[in-house]
Amino acid sequence: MSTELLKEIATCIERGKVNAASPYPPDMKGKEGADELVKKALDQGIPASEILEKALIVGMSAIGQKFSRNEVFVPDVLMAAKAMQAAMKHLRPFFDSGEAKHRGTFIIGTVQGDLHDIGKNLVAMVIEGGGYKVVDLGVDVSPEKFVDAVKQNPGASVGLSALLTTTMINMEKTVKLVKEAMPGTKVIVGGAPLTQEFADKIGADAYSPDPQGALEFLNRTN
Amino acid sequence: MSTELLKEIATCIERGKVNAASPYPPDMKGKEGADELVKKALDQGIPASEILEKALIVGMSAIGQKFSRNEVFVPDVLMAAKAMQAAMKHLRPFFDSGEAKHRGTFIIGTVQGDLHDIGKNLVAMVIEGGGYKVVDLGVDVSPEKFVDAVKQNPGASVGLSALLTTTMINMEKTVKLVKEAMPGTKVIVGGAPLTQEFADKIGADAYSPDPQGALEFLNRTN
Amino acid sequence: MKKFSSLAISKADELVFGVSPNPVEVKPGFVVGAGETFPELNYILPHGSEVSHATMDQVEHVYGEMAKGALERAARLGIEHFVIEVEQVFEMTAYPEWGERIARVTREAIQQYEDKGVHAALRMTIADIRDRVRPPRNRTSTETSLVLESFERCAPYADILAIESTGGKEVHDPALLMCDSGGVVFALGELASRDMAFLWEKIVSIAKKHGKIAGGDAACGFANTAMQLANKRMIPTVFAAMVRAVGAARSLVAVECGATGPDKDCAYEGPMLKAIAGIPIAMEGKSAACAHSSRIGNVAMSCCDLWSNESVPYVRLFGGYSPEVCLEELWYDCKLLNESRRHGQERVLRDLLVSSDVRTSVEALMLAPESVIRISRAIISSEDYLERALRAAVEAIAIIEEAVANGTSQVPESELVWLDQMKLGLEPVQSSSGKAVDHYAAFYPDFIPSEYGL
Amino acid sequence: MKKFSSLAISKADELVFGVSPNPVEVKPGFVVGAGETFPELNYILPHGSEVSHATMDQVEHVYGEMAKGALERAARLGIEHFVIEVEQVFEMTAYPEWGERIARVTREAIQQYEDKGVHAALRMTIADIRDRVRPPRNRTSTETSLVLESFERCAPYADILAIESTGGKEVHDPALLMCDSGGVVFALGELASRDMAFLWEKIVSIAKKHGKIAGGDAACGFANTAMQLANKRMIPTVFAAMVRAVGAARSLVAVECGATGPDKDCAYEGPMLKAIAGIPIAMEGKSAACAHSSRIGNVAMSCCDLWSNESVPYVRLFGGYSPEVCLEELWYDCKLLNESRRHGQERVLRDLLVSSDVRTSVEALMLAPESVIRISRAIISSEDYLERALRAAVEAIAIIEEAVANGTSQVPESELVWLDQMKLGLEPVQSSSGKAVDHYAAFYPDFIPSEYGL
Ligand code: B12
Ligand code: B12
Repeated sequence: MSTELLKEIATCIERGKVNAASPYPPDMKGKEGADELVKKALDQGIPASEILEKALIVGMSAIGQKFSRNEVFVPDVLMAAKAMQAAMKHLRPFFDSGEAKHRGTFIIGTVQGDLHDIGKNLVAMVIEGGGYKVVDLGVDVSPEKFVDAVKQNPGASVGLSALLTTTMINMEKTVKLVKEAMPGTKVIVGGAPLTQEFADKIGADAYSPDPQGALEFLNRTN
Repeated sequence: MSTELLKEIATCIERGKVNAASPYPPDMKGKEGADELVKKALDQGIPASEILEKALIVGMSAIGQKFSRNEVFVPDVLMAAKAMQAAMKHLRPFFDSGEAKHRGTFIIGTVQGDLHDIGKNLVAMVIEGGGYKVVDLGVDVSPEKFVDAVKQNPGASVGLSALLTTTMINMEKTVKLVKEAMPGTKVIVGGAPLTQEFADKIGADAYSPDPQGALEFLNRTN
Repeated sequence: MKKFSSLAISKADELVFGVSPNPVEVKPGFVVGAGETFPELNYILPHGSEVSHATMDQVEHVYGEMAKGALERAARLGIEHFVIEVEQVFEMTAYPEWGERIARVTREAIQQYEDKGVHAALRMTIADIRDRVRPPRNRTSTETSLVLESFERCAPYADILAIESTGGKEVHDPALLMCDSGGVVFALGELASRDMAFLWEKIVSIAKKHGKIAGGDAACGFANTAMQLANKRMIPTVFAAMVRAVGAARSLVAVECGATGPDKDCAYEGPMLKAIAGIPIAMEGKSAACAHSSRIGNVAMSCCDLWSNESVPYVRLFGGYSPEVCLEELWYDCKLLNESRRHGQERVLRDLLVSSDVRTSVEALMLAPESVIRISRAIISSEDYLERALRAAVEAIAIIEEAVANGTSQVPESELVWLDQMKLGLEPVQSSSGKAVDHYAAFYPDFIPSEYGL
Repeated sequence: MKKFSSLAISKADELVFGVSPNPVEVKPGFVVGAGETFPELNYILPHGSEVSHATMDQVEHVYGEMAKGALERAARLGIEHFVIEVEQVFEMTAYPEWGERIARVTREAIQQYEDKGVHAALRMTIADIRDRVRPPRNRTSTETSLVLESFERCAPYADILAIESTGGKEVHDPALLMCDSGGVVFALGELASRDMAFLWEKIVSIAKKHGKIAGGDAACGFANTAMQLANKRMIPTVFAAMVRAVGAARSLVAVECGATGPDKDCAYEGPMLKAIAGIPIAMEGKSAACAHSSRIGNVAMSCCDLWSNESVPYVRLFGGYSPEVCLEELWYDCKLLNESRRHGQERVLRDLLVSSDVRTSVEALMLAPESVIRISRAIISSEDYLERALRAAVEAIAIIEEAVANGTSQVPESELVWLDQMKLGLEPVQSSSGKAVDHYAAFYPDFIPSEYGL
């Protein structure tokens, strides 16, 4: 039954079961994973788009919701993302372009002078999980680099992260240059020392204290 | 000996010994005070100006310095001020005008919406002790009242006090109106929630966390 | 009106944090004074905020954010019970509908967290704006009715009602700056007490009508002001210490009118009220350093039932916004207190809290359990307002003198002379009450006797 | 290089605040670890400040103001000894002359208060900017020489030198997010330890040259990060607890290279260092809520010798500027600790501090004296960096499992499965060290083995 199989795949995604060889999660040890099952589904003739929508997205959003409710942890989500990747490997050839299914592009980086990237990486992960293409520029990113990225990805939104009170200030310049180079670009900022007031002051379009907020913002504006 | 007598008067001022009837300070109980001794000095033909400079000002600045060094308390200074008043009663007729000796005029008040006045009163007292005429407008003073007072006292400096974070904001308007009505008027602000940055932001000329700072500012600008 | 003639707690050993003879259930299931100490969090708008018609929407929003931030932290840390105090600023009382909006938005935030296991109680503290008129017309001004209207409007959203009333302040302020001990006794014992009797009868009946708790009325504008002035070395600490004792005689009036506690945090006279009337009390100390410096940061904790930060402006720190940060700190303090009780070590901890401050401060000495009992006993030894305030002053001075003699509390050299001055200063109130009025009316002409029923 | 094979403190009962087997005189007459606990104050520029050529004059001014404000408060309250920690921000290390200016202005402020009876010591913590290059070239980059130059330039003005080095972070960060326990052990045990050996030999020789104290190097970017992530429920608290234990194995390297303490506050592995090496330690907890939320606010105090606020941005509060406020709070905490020692009650107080946190947090459990001794013993049972980190991890997991079984510490349901995962994850490091390198180089390709001498 194809519904059964799709359910199984969704479970593999949600539980982060990559393939038969993977020891995670321990209670699924030895069983087939997303890798094998997606191949099987294609072999059975289930359309790629159906697998994507009824299994992969279902599994990812299940884990995403659990994460929002604090029922699971980041590694769970990361494992799910790995299972997703393994699955997408088989599906990608069936879509015109790997990007066709993206809801939009999100350029993210930690601003100049700042090396903190754990928060930024989490944001990137959640946004990616939300169906966006993420261009991660890394840490200590100059305003100019952001501008280049925006030019290369017309229509993309931008996320800036800063954890230091002394680097927050670099956001202002970045926002300015990005908006000059590509008017209409939406910029969202975040990081522990930031506030809505600061975001307003420097002319950013949004501030969010967490990745979920960033995703909601993108969903609203894309 | 006139120097002896002047020294005695200075001591009465410094110790806050008003007159013979006053029980303060206890160790001078029954002795003559500033009141009697200044009269005696005038009777002996010592010039009023000499009494003022060599006794009154000497006594007041002695207590003022002790206060700055935290060796005495506000009541000591207040008692000294009372003794000073008692002494001035006799001297005033000898000067053309009671204000002749003033170094300048200082208008002070607590801003609109704010009823805290202990700090403001202390500032007023110290400024008065420093040789200025003080016009105290009280508490909950509207910007318009400050403007009226400035118009009535051309050349006066203005001090604004605020203790509430919600009334600080009223300083901005006051500073603006005062400076419009009488350009060049120096305004100093103070009170627990204030900062130098805030003072800068609202266009005040100075901020001081204590009365001494206000006095120094007036001495610099008058 | 009820007067106390015996102490609810008569042994110093029984004056301990977390328990009071007459616990109060501030909301269903949340009882203060029955064995546990809870945080009381107080926060206020950021520096430079304006409260006006134009800004009220934003102000209301910020109050909502402040409450939610604190409640979210509580949920995370597992803080089941705490009190949020909203101390109104001037404008919120002057425009009672504004105060009501703030009370409502806070209550709504609290309700959102009930099913997350956080049960917060709301204390609404109305601003005493009667003092806006100078000399104040405490009974007959529009301000008086605005204050009462504010109580009425906030009561539906609040659990506890409170105020820091200012009656007598027009005499107390100059008396304080002159270190006139008699003037202080007169202001607090005669004027403030009479004014509180006038006011609290009304507050209690509003609370009753709405089924809410009439908390208390701390002598903030008096004892706390004295402490601030002493901190800045404007007046001697021995004088400030005495004011605290006298303040207790005044603040008892709220309880006599029917207030049940938890008492307000702001003036530290709570321990006497707990000893006399057995009500639970809020106190503030080291974790209120954000609001003011003190010399009584530890001793203040020794018999609290609620532990407060007094007031913090809303600012962003690395660890979150200031209200959340303060709540977390208060909670850790409470955890230690509560843990000591669980292990039967509460007296050991209490004594350490007391002795760590008392050695170097006579202001702290006033709050040592033995002193509290002595001052409380002095207060109930008379039913006359002025007389009991006077006896509190005399006892306080005696306690200080003994401590100085025994070397148990250090007093700076420069202050010693003031002990005699303070005794001298009491002379005018040592005569009969009627004469005292005349005496002080001459000295401090800025009060209107009829506004005190005199 | 010295390796420890026995514990300086082998009985849990002897692990108490205020005393350490090897006290350190941080400046003449100011000895840490000899019976008293002192505040360590850390402050930083206001949010949104810029540090650049254009602003350096202003930045220097603000640092002067922050120091003077705190020192003035100390003078008022009678705080004779405390430590000021200046934790450099990035730019101050990147431009070592800027860092030097900040060190100098702080030293000058301290000197102004010497004859007012305030004797503050200055800890200069250099920022580890080597991590600016990705993947970091910890031994060969310009950043490495800037870090060392900063130590040289600041040493003349400082009393204590410190850093929170970041070696191994490029592996630790992803391992943390994956909750890969073996990756954490490898990052801290192999990479970080080797890097610290490289770095600390140099820091100790700079300190010696200038006659200053080589303090220590906390695993902030590792254990503290883990705690933050656990606070935000990103990773399980059981995992964060384990990271703390492993961090201790890493941070011991500084001491092996000659650091004498007081250790840095930031990662809470100090108690293990105190037990193993007998050095005095700085800790932070509830009074560092301004810097971050935690579940270990009280237990962290239980064996500190310096008590720190971690970091507060310069803001105005009612009670003064934030550094003054924090200092006052820390001081009250220290007063209580010191008072308990005066009365021989320090163990009672310590046990209350411990038990008030341990019941609800396995992160707190790691800092309970018995756990500290067990983990410390596990660490010294091997001389091999990787092996001792592994043993610390195994011991930590065992401690947690026992506590869960006995019900002494609560662990959320959702975390229980992670204990098994963590044990599973250790497998790759349980084989020999050489193989571990290959294994993790494949898994976390973003580190350069030669930069660790591998
Ligand atoms: C005393 C006091 C009162 C008294 C006021 C008595 C009086 N006549 O002034 C009473 C009880 C009436 C009162 C009322 C209120 N208060 Co009040 N009060 C205080 C208290 C305890 C002490 C203030 C004080 O006198 N300090 C001592 C003096 C000497 O210091 P100072 O005023 O700072 O002045 C010094 C310097 O600032 C400077 N200075 C002052 N003015 C100027 C001016 C110039 C030009 C210069 C150069 C220098 C300068 O020099 C002075 C001497 O060194 C503070 C607590 C605190 N931590 O400060 C709260 C406090 C200021 N009050 C507060 C509040 C909320 C109120 C009320 C709204 C309370 C209520 N719910 O009813 C009302 C508001 C009334 C109103 N609209 O003004 C809050 C303010 C919070 C906020 N957001 O702003 C505080 C901080 C208490 C708290 N909750 O933490 N208060
Ligand atoms: C981990 C850490 C480090 C690690 C960084 C590791 C890494 N790869 O990122 C290391 C050790 C390298 C480090 C170095 C330094 N650090 Co550091 N560090 C921390 C620490 C402990 C945790 C930060 C963290 O990862 N939090 C967990 C993540 C998940 O939270 P987050 O970053 O806030 O991200 C969340 C949100 O903010 C949001 N978010 C983040 N970015 C974005 C972006 C967008 C668009 C959106 C919408 C949302 C969003 O979503 C995330 C998930 O919820 C903090 C302490 C603290 N209380 O925060 C100090 C802290 C930030 N560091 C500090 C300092 C001073 C430094 C150093 C200068 C220390 C030194 N002396 O060497 C250097 C500076 C290096 C540099 N130039 O950047 C200070 C900052 C003080 C200040 N004035 O700014 C802090 C506050 C510690 C302290 N002293 O109190 N640090």
